[in-house]
Amino acid sequence: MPDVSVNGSPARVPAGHTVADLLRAATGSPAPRGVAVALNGTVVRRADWPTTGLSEGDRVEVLTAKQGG
Amino acid sequence: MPDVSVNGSPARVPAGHTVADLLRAATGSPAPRGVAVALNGTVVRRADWPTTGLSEGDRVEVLTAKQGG
Amino acid sequence: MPDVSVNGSPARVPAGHTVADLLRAATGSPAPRGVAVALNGTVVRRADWPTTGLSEGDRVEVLTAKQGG
Amino acid sequence: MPDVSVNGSPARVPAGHTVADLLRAATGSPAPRGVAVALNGTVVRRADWPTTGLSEGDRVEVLTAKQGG
Amino acid sequence: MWQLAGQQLGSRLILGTGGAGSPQALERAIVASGTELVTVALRRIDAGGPGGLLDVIERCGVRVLPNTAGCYTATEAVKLAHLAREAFETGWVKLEVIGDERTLLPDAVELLAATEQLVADGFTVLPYTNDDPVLARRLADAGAAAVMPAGAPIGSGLGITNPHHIRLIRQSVEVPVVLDAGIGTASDAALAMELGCDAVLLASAVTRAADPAGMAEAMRYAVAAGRLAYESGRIPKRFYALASTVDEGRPEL
Amino acid sequence: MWQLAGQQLGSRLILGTGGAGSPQALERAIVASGTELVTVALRRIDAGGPGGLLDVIERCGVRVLPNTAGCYTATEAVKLAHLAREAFETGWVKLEVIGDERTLLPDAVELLAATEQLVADGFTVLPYTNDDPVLARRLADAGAAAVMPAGAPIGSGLGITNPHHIRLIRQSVEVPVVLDAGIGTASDAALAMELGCDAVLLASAVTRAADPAGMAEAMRYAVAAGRLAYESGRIPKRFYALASTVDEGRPEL
Amino acid sequence: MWQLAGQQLGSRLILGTGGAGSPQALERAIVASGTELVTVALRRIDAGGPGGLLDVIERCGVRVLPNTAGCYTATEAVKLAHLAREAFETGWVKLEVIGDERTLLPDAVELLAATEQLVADGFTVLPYTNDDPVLARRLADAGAAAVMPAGAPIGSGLGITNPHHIRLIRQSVEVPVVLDAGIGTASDAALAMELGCDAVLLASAVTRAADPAGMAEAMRYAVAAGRLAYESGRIPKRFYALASTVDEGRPEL
Amino acid sequence: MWQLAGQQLGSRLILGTGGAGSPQALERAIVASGTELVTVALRRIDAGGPGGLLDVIERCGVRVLPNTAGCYTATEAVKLAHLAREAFETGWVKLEVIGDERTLLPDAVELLAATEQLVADGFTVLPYTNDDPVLARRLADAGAAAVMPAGAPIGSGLGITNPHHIRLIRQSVEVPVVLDAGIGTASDAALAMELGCDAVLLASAVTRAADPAGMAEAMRYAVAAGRLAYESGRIPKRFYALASTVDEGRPEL
Repeated sequence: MPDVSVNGSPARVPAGHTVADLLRAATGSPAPRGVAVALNGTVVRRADWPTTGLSEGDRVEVLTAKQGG
Repeated sequence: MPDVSVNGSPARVPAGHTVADLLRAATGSPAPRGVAVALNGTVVRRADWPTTGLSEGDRVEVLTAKQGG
Repeated sequence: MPDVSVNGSPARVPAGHTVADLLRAATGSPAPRGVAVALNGTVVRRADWPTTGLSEGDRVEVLTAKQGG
Repeated sequence: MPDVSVNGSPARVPAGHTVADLLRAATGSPAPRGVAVALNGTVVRRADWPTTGLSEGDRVEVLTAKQGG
Repeated sequence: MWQLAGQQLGSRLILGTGGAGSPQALERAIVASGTELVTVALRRIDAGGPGGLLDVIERCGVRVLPNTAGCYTATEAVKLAHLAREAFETGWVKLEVIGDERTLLPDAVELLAATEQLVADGFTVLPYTNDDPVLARRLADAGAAAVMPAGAPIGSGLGITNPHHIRLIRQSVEVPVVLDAGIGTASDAALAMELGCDAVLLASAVTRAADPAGMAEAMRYAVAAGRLAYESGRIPKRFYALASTVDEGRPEL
Repeated sequence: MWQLAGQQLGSRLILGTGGAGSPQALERAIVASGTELVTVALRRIDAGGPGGLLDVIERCGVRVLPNTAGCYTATEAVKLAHLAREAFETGWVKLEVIGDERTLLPDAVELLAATEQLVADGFTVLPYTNDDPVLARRLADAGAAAVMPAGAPIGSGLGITNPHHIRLIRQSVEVPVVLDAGIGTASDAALAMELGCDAVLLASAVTRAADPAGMAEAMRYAVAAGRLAYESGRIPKRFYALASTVDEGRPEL
Repeated sequence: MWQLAGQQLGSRLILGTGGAGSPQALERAIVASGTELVTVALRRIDAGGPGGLLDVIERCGVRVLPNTAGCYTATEAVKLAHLAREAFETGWVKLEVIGDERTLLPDAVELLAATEQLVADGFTVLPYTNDDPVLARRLADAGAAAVMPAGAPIGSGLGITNPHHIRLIRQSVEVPVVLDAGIGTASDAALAMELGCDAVLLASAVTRAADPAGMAEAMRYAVAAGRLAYESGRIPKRFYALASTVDEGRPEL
Repeated sequence: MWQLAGQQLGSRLILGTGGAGSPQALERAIVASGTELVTVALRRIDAGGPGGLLDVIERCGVRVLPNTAGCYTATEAVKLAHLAREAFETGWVKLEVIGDERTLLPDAVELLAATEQLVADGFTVLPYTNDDPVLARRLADAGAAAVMPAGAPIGSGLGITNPHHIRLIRQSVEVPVVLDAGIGTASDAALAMELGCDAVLLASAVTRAADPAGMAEAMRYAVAAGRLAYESGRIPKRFYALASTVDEGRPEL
């Protein structure tokens, strides 16, 4: 049960949890449209979401479109 | 045969000549559309054209629409 | 004892009172520098101040320099 | 007798000629006021003018004040 | 839609016909501009008759607004207005009484006198005036159906040299304010509308452009744009920036 | 029609989505503006999921241009651009690298560095820049697909504070010039186009107006007007007047 | 040195006395300004007598120019001018006939009528006018000794809202042109002189500044600077740069 | 008095020597300007020796500020600065690194690099910069002793094309701000000071005027006027008028 940070907040995820798992929990879909994910500051390609596991101390950013100029 | 001035140029018109006669000679119509007539500096109403005679020394201005700002 | 108006305020002056008398009462001098007088809306020349009497109902304006742009 | 370039023009100088010698020939003084010298693109300090010799192929720039904004 | 002297008008652009290179170019410009009202001058008839200007205007289905261009006195202008009424069967007149041939700016005293006379004679008087708010109010008080201040000298293309005065005029009168003269390009026309003008009158900017029909269309859009902006409540001016993108939710990368 | 990075676009207006009061207001503004391209930011997802912004954009049938708003270094901006490419499946990016939080003006050095990196990474880079013609040319030389100079600070509504520099930028680069930031009202947008810009990008002027949809329509017309005026060859500016009505044929009254 | 109505004057600055916080502050400002001519109003005398304003002016050794501030008709203004002549033993008058209390701009018709009357009465008439070149010429034709156009409304500090009209006025009359009203700061006064004005008249800009004496000195220098610049033949404006340092002789480093 | 890099200076005018028609004209201009600091370029010596420019400067008793005009890279500019230090025995340098030969505007990236290097080499660096507030702050952060933004391209005489940016620069840095380049006439220089600049640097405006000494004196007064105005607290701008003459006590006539 690694401790990670998701969008700046601490979270505990099951061992073996992937990015896709995280997204499913957060949005209902393992590959939501209009979403990007950074793991420790680096983009994780959409294709790699199902296979990218989360480890202790990982910083995950899950981003989507907001109004902007 | 009075001597008159039409639009600044001297002209001789038959005795008894009216404004309407003058217009017919100049434009083909005794009451052309879009035309106004001044006799000695004063407007002659359209209705009075057939009955307004020209006298020696009269200054007639026959005016129509030109491009203007 | 005619009733007059001086600068918009009612005043009663002695009979025979002149503009010069009025000025002496108001300013201490019968011919103060930098002052002009209007009687019923018309200027009274400085030279005429001693001889211009006030009558019932006269409107007197006594003016001087004020700051102005 | 090395061949050098002085301010972009070819020049032949005596063997052992120094920057100071060059300046004397050019300006009448071995250390003229308001003058700077670059040898092959690098400034030569004033103190080093008498001891800096010129070699074959050297590019010398002798500069002074001109009107400038 | 706006009202000028009781007439409903869809377009807020009034087009002067002067300066056009040919009747064809003029017709294309009138159509492209979307205008419903065009000015004409009254001049001596040519040998060939009344000429085709009225035909062009009729084909375009627009109204005629005669002007008194070239008059330097109230007396002249009043006479010319009466002649125009006779020629075009309209009591509307764009009243010009010029005071100076270099600037073609109006003469305030003569303009006011002519306005008073023509109002008394039953005309719908639309005076071409300068940008003096006091004169504008006096013209309106005298019965002018609108006031039409110059943004800059006729044909100069300098735009609106004193926007502050145009704003003051807008506040000084109840009647429509028509920016007349000086417009050079589309942003000038849009600005006029943003200052609160009800309409724009222009001629040279279109007729003397390299492509009159193209510029006429530009002016059509510019007037619409300026009016919409005026009505839509623009943002205030700020010295510093105000972010359009919120900072909240910015990731740590 | 114009081309931006090989794409045909009908509208020369790019709309920023920031500042809108509600998705409904935004949608009405997008439709009224006629735009085909809107900017969006990338921010942390809310509890409820991706939210409806992309739905709005999809309904409007317009393209998405992600920005890197809020980044102060090239490194940050480059990372955010990569994330945006992943999220929106587009290689286009409005590159913002801010140098000062009060003015939100870009940092020239960081902006150029980020442009170079993103071009190398295969992006279509549209940098938000200041109005320096030299920097504009260096951005273009570095491979930017357009340059997008600020007319004034973001959200300030000050318009184009230095039209001379915008003209110089237009002459300095071959790529499209998009006036980005500072627009307050319709005449500002028309002026931008008259200075030779290929398009205008604005957000606050529309989204924060009292009536966003009305102002969006105003901007649509303003951009069209300014472009038409630019193409139609405006009249020269003259110190004196030039009569639009000929004097010839003036009657003696 | 310049001439106004036959009088030699060294200073091209005319100072209005209105708005000063105290006689002391006024006196310091008059001295610091270097002016030789100050305006005063005529108002009802207070209980205490004529008051010290004339004493201040006398101590400063400057001439008095009475105004007709507050008059709305030619009749009133003419009467007040006659009273001023009697009070101050001068035939000079700054003629003000106001047309609107919000803008305090003059009424063209009344102003011209009053000018004609006062010239007939032997006055040296210096009318405060608007920036209409046609009215300026008519005032000069009527015998005004100078024309004094407003740059902007009195006390507004907006500067010269229409430099083009000031230039046109300078060309329209032979008499001196004095920029009167609207000046806010030193560069406004310098600009007035660069436009060809012979002098500047201002009050509020000095008397209501935080430091009136400091601003008076600023205006003294500004007027001198602007006149010198006008006489010294400024460089033309160029779209591009022109190097001030020659390229010739640049080293290869 | 003000301080530049620890030096007290009485005059806030820095004069460029480029463009003068003759040494005599230059000398008269230097004297008339009241400056205490003049710029010079470094160029290849002529056959006849160092020439008389330094003699002129010495006779005038003013300090020398060498520039790096004509350099397009940081490397070149750094070398030239070192040569200038050797020639003129001063560590002060007006740092120019040009980015474009048409506008002669600086290259932001190269300018910052050169500033960093020269500061490290112990110079007192006075960079000629553009009007970007962000770059100004970065130059100051890098150790520049002042920032010297262009008002407009060198020699263009366009004045201050973006006063808003000059104000922003004044707020962005602690070091002195010297308006450098673009000044055309006296009111431009006064405006620069009113915007908060500590000094003005100009060459062409004086040296290429019809009467250089007259224009130099104009600039002397203009800079003094603008500074005094800045310090004296100008009146606010108002939309309407504010009477300078009180209404109270107005007579009934």
